[in-house]
Amino acid sequence: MKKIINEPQNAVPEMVDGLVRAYPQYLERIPGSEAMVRSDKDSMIGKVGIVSGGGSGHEPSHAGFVGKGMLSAAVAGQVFTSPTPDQIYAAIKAADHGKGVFLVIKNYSGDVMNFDMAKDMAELDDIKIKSIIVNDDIAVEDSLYTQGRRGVAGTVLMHKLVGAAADQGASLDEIEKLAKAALPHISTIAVALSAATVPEVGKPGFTLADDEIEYGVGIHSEPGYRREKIKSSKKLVSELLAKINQEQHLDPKHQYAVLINGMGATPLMEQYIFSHDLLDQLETQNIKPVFMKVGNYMTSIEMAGISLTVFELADSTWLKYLNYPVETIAW
Amino acid sequence: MKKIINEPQNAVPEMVDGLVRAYPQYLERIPGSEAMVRSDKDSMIGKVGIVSGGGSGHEPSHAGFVGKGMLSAAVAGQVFTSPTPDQIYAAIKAADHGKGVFLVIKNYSGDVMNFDMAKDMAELDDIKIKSIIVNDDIAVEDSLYTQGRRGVAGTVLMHKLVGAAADQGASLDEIEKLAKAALPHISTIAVALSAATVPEVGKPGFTLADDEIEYGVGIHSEPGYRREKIKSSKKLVSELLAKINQEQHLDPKHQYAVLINGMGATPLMEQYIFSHDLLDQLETQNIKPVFMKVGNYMTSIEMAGISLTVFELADSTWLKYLNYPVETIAW
Amino acid sequence: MLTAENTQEWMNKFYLKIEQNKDYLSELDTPIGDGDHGNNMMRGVEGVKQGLAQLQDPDLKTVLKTIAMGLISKVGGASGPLYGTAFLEMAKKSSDTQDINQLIDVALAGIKKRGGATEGDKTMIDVWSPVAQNDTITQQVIDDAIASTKDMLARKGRASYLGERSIGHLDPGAVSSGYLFTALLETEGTL
Amino acid sequence: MLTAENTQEWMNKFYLKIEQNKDYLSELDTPIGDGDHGNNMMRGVEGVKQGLAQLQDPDLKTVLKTIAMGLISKVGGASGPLYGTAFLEMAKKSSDTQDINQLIDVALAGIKKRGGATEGDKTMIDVWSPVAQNDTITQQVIDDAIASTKDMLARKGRASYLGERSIGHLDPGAVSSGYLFTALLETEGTL
Ligand SMILES: Nc1ncnc2c1ncn2[C@@H]1O[C@H](COP(=O)(O)OP(=O)(O)O)[C@@H](O)[C@H]1O
Ligand SMILES: Nc1ncnc2c1ncn2[C@@H]1O[C@H](COP(=O)(O)OP(=O)(O)O)[C@@H](O)[C@H]1O
Ligand SMILES: [Mg+2]
Ligand SMILES: [Mg+2]
Ligand SMILES: [Mg+2]
Ligand SMILES: [Mg+2]
Repeated sequence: MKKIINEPQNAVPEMVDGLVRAYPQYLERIPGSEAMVRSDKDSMIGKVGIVSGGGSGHEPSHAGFVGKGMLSAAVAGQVFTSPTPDQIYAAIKAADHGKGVFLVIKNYSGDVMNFDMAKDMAELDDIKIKSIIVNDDIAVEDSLYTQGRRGVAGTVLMHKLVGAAADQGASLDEIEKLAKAALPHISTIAVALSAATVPEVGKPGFTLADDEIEYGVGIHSEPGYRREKIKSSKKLVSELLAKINQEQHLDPKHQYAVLINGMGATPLMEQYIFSHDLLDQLETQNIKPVFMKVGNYMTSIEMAGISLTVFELADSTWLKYLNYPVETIAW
Repeated sequence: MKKIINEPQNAVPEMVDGLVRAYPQYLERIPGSEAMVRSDKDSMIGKVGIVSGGGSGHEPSHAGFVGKGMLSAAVAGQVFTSPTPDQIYAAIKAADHGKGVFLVIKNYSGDVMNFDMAKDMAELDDIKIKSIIVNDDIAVEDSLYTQGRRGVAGTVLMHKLVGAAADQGASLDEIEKLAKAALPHISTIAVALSAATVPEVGKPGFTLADDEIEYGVGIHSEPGYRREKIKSSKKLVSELLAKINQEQHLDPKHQYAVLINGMGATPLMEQYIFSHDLLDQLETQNIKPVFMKVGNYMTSIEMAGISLTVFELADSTWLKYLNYPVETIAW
Repeated sequence: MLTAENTQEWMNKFYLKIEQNKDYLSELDTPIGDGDHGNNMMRGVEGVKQGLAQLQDPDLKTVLKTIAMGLISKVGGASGPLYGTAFLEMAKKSSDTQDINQLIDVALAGIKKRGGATEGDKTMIDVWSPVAQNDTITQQVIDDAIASTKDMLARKGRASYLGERSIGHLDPGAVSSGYLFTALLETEGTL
Repeated sequence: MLTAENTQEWMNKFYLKIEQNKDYLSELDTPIGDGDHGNNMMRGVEGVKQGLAQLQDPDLKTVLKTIAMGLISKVGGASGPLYGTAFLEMAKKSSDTQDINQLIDVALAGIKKRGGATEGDKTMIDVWSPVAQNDTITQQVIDDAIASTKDMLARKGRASYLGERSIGHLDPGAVSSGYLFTALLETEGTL
């Protein structure tokens, strides 16, 4: 393991400290916790609070999206480990300004349970809580009898939507409705070229040969659906886009937003080349995205790879929410 | 070499294409070239144009900084290779709106000569040209008899300064004065954990053992000043900060801006930990930066490592320029 | 019968087992999870230790609640809320009874409710449930229960993402639960 | 004496040498540069080839200018402007003389002016200059000139960042310039 760190077990508190001190104009650490709240408190008054978070290792998620127009607070758990209820509860308290708090949770058993316990604690304080469980990763078959699909990069688009709505004064119920309506239209699928190493573990979560890739890997080194020899960018795009098409049946009559997300170690050069091939192939389906982002938004520490998120803008307000101006470190 | 690319020789044109098509609201490709100009043309009218560029592989530099308040146009050469004069000339033409064009050049023989030839071409069209040659990398001893110091991450701060001044209507002479005044106050020093692989070369520019790092490496795999076993983040900060102190003699009476720059494959987690240690150590010198950025701004493809830029804000307007709002993909 | 004293002894023994097997638990969590179960549990037993050290002459309920809070606020992940809920339920029930079998029953019910999993889903439940069903806990019962998770297909937790490929690996939470019950067995005067 | 015809032949031979040694040039550029000299020169000779193919019955000046433009617009890096300037200066001078020695003299002057380097700085100049100084170009002169760069300490170009450590490596631009002059030697009727 070759990393710019000190003691592995201090990675998260030191990271949070380095982040809030570098960006005091955006973030404030909630004392005694690894949770961060918006510094610009005035921008939260009279509005529903939006709280997200999860394990660390996905930077700039989630704290990088805290700021006017997006998240009110974010909680950073241990690396790849859901934060504990007391930390989430602290974030909820800091984000609440009387209009209730909306939680954006990724669908992992740990996150779901810890956020649930935090919700119970907050409700004892009479804070109104609603939530959405994001499960955009189409790599794994969905089923009622299993954990279901994972929450991955599409979560960032969810943050953007509900953050914009909250900033414009939407009520807690309206925000829940928006989140529920948008969720089934967000699909993500990834390809990994190399794995991430959790500092406290010291070795990579899986190993790929020098010429191997794996489709469908999750953001915590969860296994994907197929291993193959490395392919050209064009062929990677074909594979991932075919999966998206199976799920969403992309249609030129609809409008789409696209997020190309680098997993951490993949340079922008490769992400832009992937963008080129994606736009070419979408063009053959007569589709031209109306909104696009390319960069590192939901990473997996230093994993190399890319995820592709396609979001069908079934409601015309959603594009407005995506384009709504925000003041954050990383959007 | 494991990269998301197609034919290596097409990496740059495909990358430029994928970038401008993803971000049409910011960028337009200048036909027949790998140069890009601001889409929001109105914002350039009546103002000095700012043109930068260099070899590709430093994304989001330079096109990521094209937009209102920052660069007017950027030129993307082959990977790690200065762009050719005709391309730079095309960018100058697109950026010129009668008030002249200011060139931000990094101090490499190739860049200096190609920009020089482009300048000659543009002057034949009666376009007024001034320029600054950025040489912020303090890893290499400066000398009149050599190439001198390299231009690295501090270049991005130079873009920000001159871009803000231009947007506020500064004249070409004023911009040159500003750039010349700021330049000696910008110092950068890097540490590498692994090297970059140029797609057309297919193997890394240098090799470091699993536990080795190298101080002072440039952004094109140029060698640094010392190789050592990997150290803790605290110790890396001590080493780099000592170099900066040797150069700038940091003084609590002065104000400083700091840029912590990821070289491409180094995750934000490590950059934030580095930020934590840097701020701790600056504190022992009674220094608290008044402006900070942490992230991937001037990368070296997928090199792992970090550079530290310290900019002494000797003139009070410089902080205002750094904080001046911009509309770009990556600032 | 659980008492404030033997419960603290139980936790000391559990601490040592987790400390000793931290890396092994994380290794078990690598092929079918995310490799953190050992670190998660280690933070948890550290939290419990610190919490218990601050108590002066506590009653059983306070001990159990302190264990629960230590686990809930330090473990995180999936196992934190589950272990935490287990001890929280035991704390509640300890006003009525100190009988270990009855306490394990309510703990198991809490785990099932919190995580929505059931027997055969390849989770810690597949150790808690056989232990709860047997009137006398033996090392054999524990070992068999742990071993039984190997051939199961995971339907809850991270391992479920693997589908068929989860078969052939022990469940890390089952193994750490095994340590908990072995520690209990080794604690004098508990059963 | 250079003519439109033999200059095109010269470029064909230069093309083949670069094509054959592309990887070698990039390898030379790796320890003391950025590993791209072979690719840079390959793009350049491709550009020259394409430019020349479009000419119909050109005169020498047009041929030299086309070579210059091909190099300037395709090579980039440090070597592009330098090789480009060399041929641009030759093109200008070709109105006065077709004598190869005089043309190389002006080319060398152009390289020096453009890059600010001089003899002994471990650059292509250390091949151009001995070739210019000798009335008759021989393979020996070329080879000696190339070899001489090995022990030099680089003072210009990327290699200069290495200081002392640049010693012991051939300069890639000197080697590619060697190919240019060997190609010239092999071109009938040039000398
Ligand atoms: N829904 C659930 N019900 C019961 N136990 C579960 C559930 N989900 C996960 N587990 C248990 O938690 C263990 C994993 O814990 P841990 O690795 O600490 O958390 P995470 O999976 O969040 O990384 C699994 O081995 C399994 O025994
Ligand atoms: N100032 C200079 N004057 C003369 N030759 C130079 C100068 N700078 C560099 N060179 C030559 O250019 C060669 C490197 O060319 P190349 O690798 O194509 O460009 P870059 O250094 O920009 O990557 C060097 O080997 C050297 O011969
Ligand atoms: Mg985990
Ligand atoms: Mg180069
Ligand atoms: Mg785990
Ligand atoms: Mg080179």
